[in-house]
Amino acid sequence: MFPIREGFLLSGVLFTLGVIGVLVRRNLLFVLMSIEVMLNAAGLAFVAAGARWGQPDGQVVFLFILAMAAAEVSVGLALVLELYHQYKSLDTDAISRMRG
Amino acid sequence: MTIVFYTAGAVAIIATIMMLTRLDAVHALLHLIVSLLAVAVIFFVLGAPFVAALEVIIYAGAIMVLFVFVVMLLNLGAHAARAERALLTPSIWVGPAVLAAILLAEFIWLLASGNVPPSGAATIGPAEVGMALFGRYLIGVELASMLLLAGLVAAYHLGWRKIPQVEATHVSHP
Amino acid sequence: MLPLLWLVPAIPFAGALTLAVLGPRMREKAAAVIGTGSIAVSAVISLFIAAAFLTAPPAAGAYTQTLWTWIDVGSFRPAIAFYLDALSLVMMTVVTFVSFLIHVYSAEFMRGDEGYSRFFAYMNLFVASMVTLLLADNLLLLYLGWEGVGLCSYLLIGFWYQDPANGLAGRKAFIVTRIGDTAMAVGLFLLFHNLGTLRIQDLMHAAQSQWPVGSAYAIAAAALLLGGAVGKSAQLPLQTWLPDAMAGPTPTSALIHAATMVTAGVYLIARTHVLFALAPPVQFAVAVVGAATLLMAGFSAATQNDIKRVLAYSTISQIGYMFLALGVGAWSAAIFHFMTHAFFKALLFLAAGIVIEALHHEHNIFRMGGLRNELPVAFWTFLIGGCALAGLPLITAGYYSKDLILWSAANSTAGGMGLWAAGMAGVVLTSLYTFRLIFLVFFGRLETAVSHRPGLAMTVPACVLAFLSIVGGFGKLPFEALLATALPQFREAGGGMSEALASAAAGLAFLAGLLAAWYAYLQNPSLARSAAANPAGRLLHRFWFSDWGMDWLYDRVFIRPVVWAASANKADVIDSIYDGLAGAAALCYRLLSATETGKLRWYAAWIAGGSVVTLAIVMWL
Amino acid sequence: MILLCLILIPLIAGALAWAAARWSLSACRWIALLAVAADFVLTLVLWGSHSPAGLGTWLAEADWEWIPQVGIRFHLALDGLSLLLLMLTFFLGALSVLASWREITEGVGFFHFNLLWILAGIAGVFLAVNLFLFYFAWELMLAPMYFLIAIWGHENRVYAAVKFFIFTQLSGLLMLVAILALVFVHHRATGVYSFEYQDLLGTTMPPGAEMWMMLGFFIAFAVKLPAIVLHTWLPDAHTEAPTAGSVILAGLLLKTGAYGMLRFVLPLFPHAAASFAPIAMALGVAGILYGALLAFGQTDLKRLVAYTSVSHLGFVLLGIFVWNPLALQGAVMTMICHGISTGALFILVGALQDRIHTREMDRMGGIWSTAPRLSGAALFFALASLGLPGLGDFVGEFLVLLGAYRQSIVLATLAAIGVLFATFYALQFVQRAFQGPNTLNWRIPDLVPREGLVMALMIIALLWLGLYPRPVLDTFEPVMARIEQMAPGR
Repeated sequence: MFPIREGFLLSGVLFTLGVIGVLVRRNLLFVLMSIEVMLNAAGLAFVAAGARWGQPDGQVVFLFILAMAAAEVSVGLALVLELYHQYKSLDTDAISRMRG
Repeated sequence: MTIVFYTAGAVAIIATIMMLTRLDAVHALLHLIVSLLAVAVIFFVLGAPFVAALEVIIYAGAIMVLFVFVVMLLNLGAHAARAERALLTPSIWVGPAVLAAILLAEFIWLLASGNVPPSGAATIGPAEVGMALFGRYLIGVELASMLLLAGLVAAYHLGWRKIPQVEATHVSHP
Repeated sequence: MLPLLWLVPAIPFAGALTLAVLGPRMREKAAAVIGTGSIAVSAVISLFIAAAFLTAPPAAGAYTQTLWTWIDVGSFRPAIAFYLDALSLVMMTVVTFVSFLIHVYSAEFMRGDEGYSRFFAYMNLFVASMVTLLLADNLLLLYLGWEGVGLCSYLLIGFWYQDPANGLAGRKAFIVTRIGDTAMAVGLFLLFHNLGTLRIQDLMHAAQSQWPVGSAYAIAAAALLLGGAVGKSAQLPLQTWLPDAMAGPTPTSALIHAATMVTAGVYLIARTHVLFALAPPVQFAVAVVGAATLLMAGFSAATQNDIKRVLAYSTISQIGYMFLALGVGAWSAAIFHFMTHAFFKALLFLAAGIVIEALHHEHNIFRMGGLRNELPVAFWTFLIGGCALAGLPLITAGYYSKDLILWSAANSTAGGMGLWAAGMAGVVLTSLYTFRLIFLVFFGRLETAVSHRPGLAMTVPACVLAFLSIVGGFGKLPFEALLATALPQFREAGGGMSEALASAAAGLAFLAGLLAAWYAYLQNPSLARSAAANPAGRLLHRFWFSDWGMDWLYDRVFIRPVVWAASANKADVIDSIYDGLAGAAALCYRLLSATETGKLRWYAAWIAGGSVVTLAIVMWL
Repeated sequence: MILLCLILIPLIAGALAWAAARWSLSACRWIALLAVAADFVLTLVLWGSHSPAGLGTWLAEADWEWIPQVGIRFHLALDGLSLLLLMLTFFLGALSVLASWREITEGVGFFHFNLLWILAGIAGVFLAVNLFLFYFAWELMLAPMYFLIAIWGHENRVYAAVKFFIFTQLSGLLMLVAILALVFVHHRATGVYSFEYQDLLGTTMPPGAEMWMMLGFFIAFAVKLPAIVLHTWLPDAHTEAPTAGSVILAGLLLKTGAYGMLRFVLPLFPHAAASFAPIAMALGVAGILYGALLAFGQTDLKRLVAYTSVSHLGFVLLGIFVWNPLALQGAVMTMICHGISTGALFILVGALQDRIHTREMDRMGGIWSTAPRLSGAALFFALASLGLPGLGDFVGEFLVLLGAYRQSIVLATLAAIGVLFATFYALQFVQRAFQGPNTLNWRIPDLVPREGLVMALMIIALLWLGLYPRPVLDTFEPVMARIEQMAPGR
C-alpha cells in the first residue's frame, strides 16, 4: 500500500527545511535553491494526494509546478546575474535600496 | 516497498540538510540534485512513474543543470565561501529554526487530525495523466506554455548584453 | 391734520438720510439748516396734530394710521402703523419740541467740529426712531424704535471716535441697553405665543380677558418688559451705562440721556399699564426699583466732581421717581413728571454746555467758580433749572410733578409709607446735590477765566426751557384731564396723607437740602474736605463716587470671564479635533513605513510568520 | 427651457471668459459680469411672471431623459424657495465679479472660469430635482471653489483649500451613500428604480434605515451649513479665499446646505427628522453662542466675519428644525439677508485689505478719518449683522426666535442671548478696525465709484428686505407651508 501519510509528512519536513533555507541563507543562490526545495515538497504533496485518490490530477498539477519552477528559475537566475553585475555581491541584505 | 520509501525519504532529508549547511554553492547544488533524485524515487513508490521520470529529466536534469551552469558562470571563487562562513553564525539559525519547528508542528497536528486512510489504488501511468492533461486541463497546459514563453523572453532580455562584459571585468581581479 | 401723523417720524428720517449721503459735501450752514429744519417741521406738524387732537378728539380718544403690513407670516401680521392717543401725543409733542430746541442749540455748539453733518444725521435719526417708538401701534414697531434709539445713543456717545474711551462708553451703553432689550424681546415672544398678537391695544384687551390678576403669564410678561424698561431707562441694576454716556457731546446728553430716550422705559410701562395692573408683584417691584434707584443715584450724585456726571446721576434719580409713580399706579403723575423733567433737565444740560464751552471744555466743578456775573444767562437759567429739579415750592414745575408723585406714593395701596419716606429722602438729596453744584460752579472765587461767550443760538433755547420749567407746572390739572382718556385714574387707598400735608413736607425737605448745601459749601468749604479726610468718609466717598461699586462688580462678574473665554478659545478648540485626526494619520504612515526595511529575509520572515499564524487560526477555528 | 439657460449661460461664459483672457483682461471681466447679470435678469423675469397662486407647484420645469434604465433624469424645477435663492446667487455673483475687478491681476481668465462654474454648480443645486443631478451639481460646485482658494488665496491658502475639500467631499460621499440607499429602499418598496424627488417623497422605510439615511444627508448639509462641530473648515477657507471667493462661500455655499435640509432632509425623512429635531435645534443654538463667542475673540478681520456666519447659520439650523411656518420663513429670510450682509462685509474687508495689505485689527484703527464712506458702509453692515431692527437680518432672526419660542422656551431664550452676543463682536469689529486714534496714520483712498455702487446696491437691498419684506416672504410662503405639512403629526 502507498505510504500516503508518510508522504505528506516527508513533504512537510522538506518544505520546512526549504523555509529555513530561505530565512537563514543570505546568499541569493541559496535562497533560490531553498525555494526549489519548497516547490519540490509541494509537488510531492500533490502527487501523494493524487496517489491517495487514484486520480491523475495530482501528477498534472506537479507538471504545472515543474513548468512554473523552470520559468521561475530561468528568470531568477537571469536576475541573479544582473544583480551580481550591479552589486558585485549576492548578499540579499546588501541589496536593500528599496526602502520605505 | 515501504523500506524503499523510508530510505529514499531519509536520503532526501539528509541531502536537503546538507544542502542548507554547505558554504560552497556547487556542493549545495550537488546535494540538492541528490535530494531531487530521492524524491523521484518516492514518486515511483507512490505509483506515479511518469512524474518520477519527469522529475529526474526536467527537475534534476534541466533546472539543476541550469543552476550549475549559472554558478559556473558567476565563477564565485574561494573568497565567496569565506564570506558565507561570516554570514552563517550559529545564532542566525535560531530564529528560523524555531519558526520552522512551529510550522512542522502545525503540519503534523493537521496530518494527525486528518483521517487519511491508507488506500492502495493502482499506479497511474502516463496514459491517464496524458488524457487528463489534454482533457480537463487543456487550458492549464496552454497557460503553462505561455508562462514558459514569458520565462524564456525574460531570461533572454535580461541576459543578452551583459555576459561579455562580466567576462572582461572578472578576469582583472581573481 | 391727523393723517399727516406719518410725517412726524418720516421727515427726520429723510433728514438723516440726506445728511448721511450728502453730508460730507455740504457746508456747515446747509447741514445745520437741514438738520434743524427737519426737526422744526416735524415739531410744527406735531403741534398742529396736538391742536387738532385736542379740539376734535378722534373716536375713542385714539387715531390709528396704518402705512403698510410689515411682515405677513401665518397669524403673525405686524404692520407699520401709528397709534396716537393722549399719552403718545404728549410724549410726541414734548420730544419733538425739546429736540427742536436742542438742535438749534447744537447748531452753534458743534460749530467747527469736523463731523458736523454726521452729528446732525445721527440726531435726526434719533428723533425719527424716538417718535416711531412713541407712535408704534404694535410692540414689534416699538421694538424697532427702541433699538433705533439705542443705536443712535451708541453712535452719538462715540461721536468723537478718535478717543477710544468714548468708543468704550458708547459700546457699554449699547450693550447694557441691549441686555434689557433681549429680556424685552423674550417678553414679546411670550406675549405673541400666548395672546396671538403684538398689536398693543388688542394685546391689552386679550390680556385682560384671558389672564386673571396675578397669573403667572402676566407676571412673566410684565417682568420681562420691566427688564427692557430698566435697561433703557438706566434703572437698577442696569444703570451703570448712563454716567459713562456723558462722554458724548453735551447736546446729545441733553436730548438723549436726559429728556427723551431714558424715559422710553417709562413710556413702555405706561403704555402696557394693563399688563402691570394684572401683575401686582411686578408693579410693586417697579415701585421698589424706582425708590432704590432714586436713593442710590442721589447719594452718588452728591459725590461727583464732573458737572455732567452729577446731572447724569440726577437723571437716574428723577427717572427713579417716575418708576416710583408707575409702581404705585399714578400713571399720569409719572408722565407729568416726565414732561417737567424733560424741560428742566434739558435746560440744566444746555446751561452746563454753555459753562463747559465757556471754560474751554472744563468739566471738573471744583475748578469752576464765581461764574455768577461772568455768565449771567447761564447762571440764571441754571438756577431756574436747579430749583425746578430740587422742587422749589409753588414756583417751579418740578415741585408740582414731584409732589404729585410723593402724594400718590403716600396714598398708594401697597407699601405707601416706606416708599414715601424714600421719596422724601430723595428730595433732600436732590436739593443737596443741586445746590452743591450751583454754589460750587457759580459762587465763590473765579477759578478759570471765561474764554468764550455763548451766542444767541445757545442762550435762546435755554431761556425757552427755563420759561417752560416754570410754566410747565401750572398746567397740572388740564394735563391730568387730557391723560385720563388714555391712562387709568390713580386709586387712592383712603386714610393717607392729604394733598396739602404732602406738599408742605416736600417743601420742608427742599429747604433742608438747600440749607445743608449752603452750610457745607458756601459757609465753610473746609467742612467737605475734612469730611472726606477721615478714613470712613473717604471710603464712603469712593464707594458712592463709583456708583456703589456696581461698575467694578459687573466688570469682575460679567465682562472679564467673557473676554477671557473669547481670547482663550481664539484658536477654536474644536479645530484641534481635526488636527488630531491629521496627526493620527501621519503617525500611522510613519509606523507602517518603518516596516519596509528593504531586506529580503525580513519580508520572508514576516511571510513565514504570517502563514504560521494563519494556520494556527485555521486549526483553532 | 429658461432653467437650462440659467445653468448654461455661466458655463459657456466661463469658457468664453477664459478664452477671451488672452486678448484683453477687461473683455474677460465684462463677459463674466454680463453673463451673471443676464442670469439675474432671467430670475427677475421668472419672479415677475409667476402667478402667486401657482407658487405651490413648480414654477418652471425642464425634464430630459439621462439614464432611463436607472431612473436618472436631467430634471430641473423651480419653486418659490429656489427662485429666491437663485436671485441671491446671481446678485452676489455679479457683485463679487465687480468687487474683484482690480483685485485679481494674474490668471484672470481661469479665475472667472472657476467663478462662473461655481455659480453654475450652485444654480444646479438649487434647481436639481433629480437626486443624481443634485449630487452632480453638488460636486460641480466643489472643485472650482477649491481652485479659487488654492490659486488666488492668501498666505495659508493650500491648507485651507485642502481642508475645505476634504470636509465637503467626505460629507458629500456620505450623502451619495444615503441617496443610493434611498433609491434601493424605494426599489424594494415599489419595484422601480428612480432618482426622482417626486417619486422618492413618499417611500415607506424602516425607521432605523430612515434615521441612518437622514443622518447621511444631514451631515453633508451640516458641514456645508456650518453646524457647530463641523464648522472648522469655514474660518480657514474664508480667511484665505480671495474676496470673490469669500463672498460666494459665505453668501451662497452656506445656503446650499440650508437649502438641502429644507428640500431633502425634512420632506424625504419626516419621522427621522422629527425625532432628530431636538438635537439639531440644540446644535443650532450652540452654534449661535459658540460662533458669537469665537467671533468676539478674533483679531483677524476675515476670521471674525467667518465666525459670524457660523453664528447666523445657527439661527437657520434652529429655524429649520423648529418646523413651524414662522421659524421656516424666518430661516429662509435669515439665509437671504445673511448672504447679503456677510457678502458685503467680505467685500469691504477685501477692499480694506487691498488698501492696507493686512487683516489684523491690531494694526488698524482710526480708518474712519481717512475713508469715511468705507467705514460708514462697514458700520451699516455690522449693524445689519447684529440684527438691528429695520434691516433684513432682524426680520429673519425675529421670526426664527418667535417660532422657536413655540417649540422650546429655553432654546429661544438662549438664542436671544446669542443675538446679544452678536452685539459684542459687531461693535468690537467697528471699534478696533475703524474708530479710535489713527495710530499708524493710514492715508488710504476712500471707496471708488464701482465699490460705492456695490455697497449702495446692498444697502438698498437690506433696507428693502428690512422694511418691506412682504414680496420676498410671499414668494416662498407656499413652499414653506408644503414643507410644514410634511411634519409628522401635523
